[in-house]
Amino acid sequence: MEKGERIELKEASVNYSTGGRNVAALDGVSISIGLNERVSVVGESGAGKTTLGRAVLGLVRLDGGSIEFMGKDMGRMRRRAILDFRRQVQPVFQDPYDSMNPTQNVLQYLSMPQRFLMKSSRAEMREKSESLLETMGLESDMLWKYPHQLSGGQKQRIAIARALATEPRFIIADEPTSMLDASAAAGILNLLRKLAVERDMGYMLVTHNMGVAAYSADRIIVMYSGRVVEDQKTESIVTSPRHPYTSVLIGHAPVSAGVAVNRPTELAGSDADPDAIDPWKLAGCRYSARCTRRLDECTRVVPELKETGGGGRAACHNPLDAE
Amino acid sequence: MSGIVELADLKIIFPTSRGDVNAVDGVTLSVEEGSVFGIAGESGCGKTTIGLALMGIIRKPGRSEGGIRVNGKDVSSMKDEEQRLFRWKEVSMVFQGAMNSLNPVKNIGYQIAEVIRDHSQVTRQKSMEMATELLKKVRLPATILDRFPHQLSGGQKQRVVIAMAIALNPKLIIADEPTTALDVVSQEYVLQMLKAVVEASNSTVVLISHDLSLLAEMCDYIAIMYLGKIMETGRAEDILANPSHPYTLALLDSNITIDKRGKKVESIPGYPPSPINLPRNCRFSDRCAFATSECYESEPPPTTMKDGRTVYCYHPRYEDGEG
Amino acid sequence: MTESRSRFARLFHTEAGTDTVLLRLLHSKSGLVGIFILAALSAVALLSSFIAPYSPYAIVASPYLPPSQSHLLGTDGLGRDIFSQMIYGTRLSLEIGFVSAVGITVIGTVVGVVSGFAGSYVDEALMRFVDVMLVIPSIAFMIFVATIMGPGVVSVLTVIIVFGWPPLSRMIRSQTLSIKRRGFVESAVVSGSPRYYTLFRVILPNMTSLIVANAMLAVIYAIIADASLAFIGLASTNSYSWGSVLYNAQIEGAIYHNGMLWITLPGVAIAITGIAMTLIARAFGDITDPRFSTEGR
Amino acid sequence: MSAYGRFLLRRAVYAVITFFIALVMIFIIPRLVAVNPVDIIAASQQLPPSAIRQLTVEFGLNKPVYVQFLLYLKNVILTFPPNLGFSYEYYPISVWKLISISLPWTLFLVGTSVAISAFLGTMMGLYAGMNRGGILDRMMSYAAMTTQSLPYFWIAIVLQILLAVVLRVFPIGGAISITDVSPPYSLPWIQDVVYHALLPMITIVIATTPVYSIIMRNTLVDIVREDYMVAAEAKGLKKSTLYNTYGLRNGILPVVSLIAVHFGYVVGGALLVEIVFSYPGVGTLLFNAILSHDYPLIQGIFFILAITVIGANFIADVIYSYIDPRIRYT
Repeated sequence: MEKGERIELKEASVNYSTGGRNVAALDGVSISIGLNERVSVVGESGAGKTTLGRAVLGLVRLDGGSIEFMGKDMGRMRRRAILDFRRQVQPVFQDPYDSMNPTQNVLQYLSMPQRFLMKSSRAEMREKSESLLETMGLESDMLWKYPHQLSGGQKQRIAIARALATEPRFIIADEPTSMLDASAAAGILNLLRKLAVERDMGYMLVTHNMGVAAYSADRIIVMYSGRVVEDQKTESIVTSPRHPYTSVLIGHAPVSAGVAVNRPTELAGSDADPDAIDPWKLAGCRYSARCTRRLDECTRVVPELKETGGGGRAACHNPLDAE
Repeated sequence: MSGIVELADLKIIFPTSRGDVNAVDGVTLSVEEGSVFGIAGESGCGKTTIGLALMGIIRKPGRSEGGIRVNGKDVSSMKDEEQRLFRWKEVSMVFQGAMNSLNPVKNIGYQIAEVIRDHSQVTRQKSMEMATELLKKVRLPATILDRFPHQLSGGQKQRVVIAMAIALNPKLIIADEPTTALDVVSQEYVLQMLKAVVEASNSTVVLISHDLSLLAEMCDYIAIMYLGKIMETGRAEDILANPSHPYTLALLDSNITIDKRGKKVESIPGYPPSPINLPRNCRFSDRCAFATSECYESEPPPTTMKDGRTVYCYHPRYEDGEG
Repeated sequence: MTESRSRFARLFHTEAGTDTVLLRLLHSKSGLVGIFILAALSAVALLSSFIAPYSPYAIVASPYLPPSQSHLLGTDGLGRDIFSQMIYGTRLSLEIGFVSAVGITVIGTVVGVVSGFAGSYVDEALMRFVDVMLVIPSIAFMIFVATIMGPGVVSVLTVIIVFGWPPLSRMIRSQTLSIKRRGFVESAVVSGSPRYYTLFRVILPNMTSLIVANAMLAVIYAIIADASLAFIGLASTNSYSWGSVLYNAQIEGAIYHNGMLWITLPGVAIAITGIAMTLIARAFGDITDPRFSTEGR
Repeated sequence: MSAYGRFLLRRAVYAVITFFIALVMIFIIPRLVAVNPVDIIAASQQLPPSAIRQLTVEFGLNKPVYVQFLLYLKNVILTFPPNLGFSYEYYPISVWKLISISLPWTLFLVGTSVAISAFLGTMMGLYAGMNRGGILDRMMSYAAMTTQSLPYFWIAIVLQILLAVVLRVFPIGGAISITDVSPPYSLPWIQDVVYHALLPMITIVIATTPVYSIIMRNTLVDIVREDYMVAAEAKGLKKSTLYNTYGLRNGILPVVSLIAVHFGYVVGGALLVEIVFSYPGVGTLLFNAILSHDYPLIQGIFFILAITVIGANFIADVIYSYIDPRIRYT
């Protein structure tokens, strides 16, 4: 891969105001992702993972910092450059039941990106749409189907087909399997992986499920309350997490029946009720109120995202030891 | 032996303009008093419908056939007032997605007290005291009494719902996806709480979930459902460690868990058939890797295996358990 | 696939996808009844000069005749045939109803979708204005404006349209907002869809049945508004609508001249039209409030 | 300030803005449509040139438009009672005086009718929505369709013919009997007033009850599908609890905001009903003013109606926010 073929977030921030208070959905996030990398962003609700994906897609405005695509600041792109960016970076949304227009059939749905981003002719769009369906393992007569005639798994396959229609270099998939049954989820993730390998394509898989992340990504970025807390290669983060929060997520990830689990606890005692904490009110590390390894400085100083060796980074004053 | 729940060839049918939907299609099972019984299955398999039917709730124009006996009483033949007093006093429910199962315009204290007062002659003040006690059991402070549902987090609401479910010390508690839609740490917390209150009250629990890992952790017995019918039922550890029915096998195999990273997980091929006008053969035959001609001809009868489980399959996979 | 089919589909596909608006209408029994009544009324309107036995303006008999074979509804104070006035009134009332409905629907839809789609200042400004229009008593204000403009069809149409679109625009706006949040709109945006395309080809078709249903209700709203204006003497004096027939009946004291039919029939005609329109609108299924003002806050 | 306080403040500010825009419209529309209000008056009243000149000065029409507007604002806002000018028809009685005599009748009529129909409509809608597809539900649907399709004043006329002319159960019109000499607010006086108000009230109640009941019913149909409703059923709550704290308490919210939105429409309809029954309220005053082209009176009536309806809307906002905890406790 050429140098500079990356998506780079530099101190990116996005603020929301809900219920009379301001919440930083993204709070100074700096990460760099190669266009051929298979990355997963993991976090619980409110972690900012969905906002991260939408910010990279240009669907939310940044309140601070910047996002660069192949060295160019997206905030300053003209329409032509934006269309070029859209051709190369495409999303797959969470809700397959909602991502298709009820008034359009599959052909119209698959044609739209080709029409506006590739300026394809009608015949080209038809041909391409058919071949996309074939790639997804779907019958070509599905072109005439409307969304209500399709199952969730089929719709999600078609959503992926739409994303692939412009031959993108990178896919951003936000919880693509969370609305699907487990038996259909594996199929979608396998398909995504297979396509990425075949087409030398990268992806960013946003998920709350550490199991899904570990299954589909080579690198995992863990977020908590708008900040990145850890960023490591999958194998090393699963076997030896450095941030206490990551270890909790991994400890609570689903396991196969019969596999032993060691569930790390959070701070004992009733004051550790995870539902009663508002992390945005904390001055230092936002995880500090729940953390078993809390030091005095954790409540005062925001930990920086530091190199941990082996190419990984963690934001913790008192990280776990590497194994 | 007669269990606290006895279902005899239960059918629940919802007529629609396109034909009858057989949400539950001939389920026979027995739940032993004091046990935790899991009902597993993917969306649309009828598990939630069974849960509601145990309380005598079948929304019109739906109807049931076959027997539902709970605590020795025939649920389907109850009179209005008898049924009202039976509900919650003898069977209560922890609802799926606590987000919406609380009345948005009343505070928590009122809602807990309301259940108590509608079932017994206690003063308003006494019922409030009882509500405070109940909240204590799920480790929520008394200040929650004055809060409205929209002011609570998902985990807090779910715990309020658990507190409500044990308010009248019912013999049977039905928990329908009690932790779905919660963050992993809250999930763990809510689960511990549910375990604790169940152990303290000696209630029987029917736990409905799509999450096999959760069921493995909580249940003594389990029934695996597919399209309104039980595929396999027996002791949870037997079934989850050594599945007999090809569907159970495929379901477990397709479950993405953190220990499966780097391995290939196969999804179940194909899609479930429409629940309208189901064919009178094995309903999994179309997607089954082991199907033979008899599977396409008639519905397999129940087979009891050596370890006591019941399997509805002509070709059970776990031969050692065969009777 | 042929292009013509897709155009047709785009125009008529509703939420249900393959279920076209027209099909839905024909499938519903009450919708059919509504269409039948509307067709009959339209026929009367179109053929009024053939059906009406007399000119509505001509003095053809003595004043205040009771209903009889030759004058089905009797005659008015000048000896004109009331039945003929009713027949001609059908034409004007329906014309006012449908012309106003088109105006209301176009303005209400455009303001609603633009407001909902554009958001921020545009939305705030438009909706503040709509709020004002909703709060002021519209019939009273119509009377106010019509007084100033003077009687006549043009001023009636103007005030009906000017005061008729705000509730619709509010409803279309909230519908636009909810559709805008749905995944397929973002999916169109990342597909490079330009704003006009997203608005008119992606969002708007999802509201077709809602818009059509409310256009039907706008017809009856306009007919009632016209009758109200006519009732206080603000209709044109040289043409007949059901409202002006009723107005004449009232001011000429029909109650005291055996004019029960004279005074009740215009209302019955309005009610029948209204029921037909409501039946058709209901067949689309997308209405919650027959007077399209369900928008809460 | 609490979030609730901020909500109320925002609503109050909206009400003031709305009122201001209404003022501007009352001021501008005549000037947009007709070049000069005095011309309209002059044409209809056949005034001599000297009177026209005097009127022009009185209206301030010889001054620049913005000065006219400020003058107008000063007269209607800063003066109490608002200086709305003098009626031509009833000269030298001021417009304010005429309105202050007739407005209470209209408020009485509309207020009572809306209260009755809101109560009836809510209860009927609650029952129909909780028992979807039942007899009441189906009957209500047709009743609503019919009354929605009828002008209020036509219902008034039919009732008048039926109950006042043919059956002679009620008086044909007016607010008090001419023969009534009992002192105001005495029992016989009140009886007489109520007796006269019944027919107009019945008209408005017939016209508006179905609207409220349909809204309530449709809201309930959605609410019945909510999880909390299934939960309430599962909890074995008493039927009265289900209806009151679940159905009614949740369903009332949209109805309150509908009543507010709908209020202007009802007032408009009530004006016409007043005309039918010669009820001495604002509607009849307006009708006469239109007949006699009493221009300042018409303008004054709209000023008062705008204040009334905007005020009623604001009150509805306050009630709504008070009964919806999601607004009150954020």
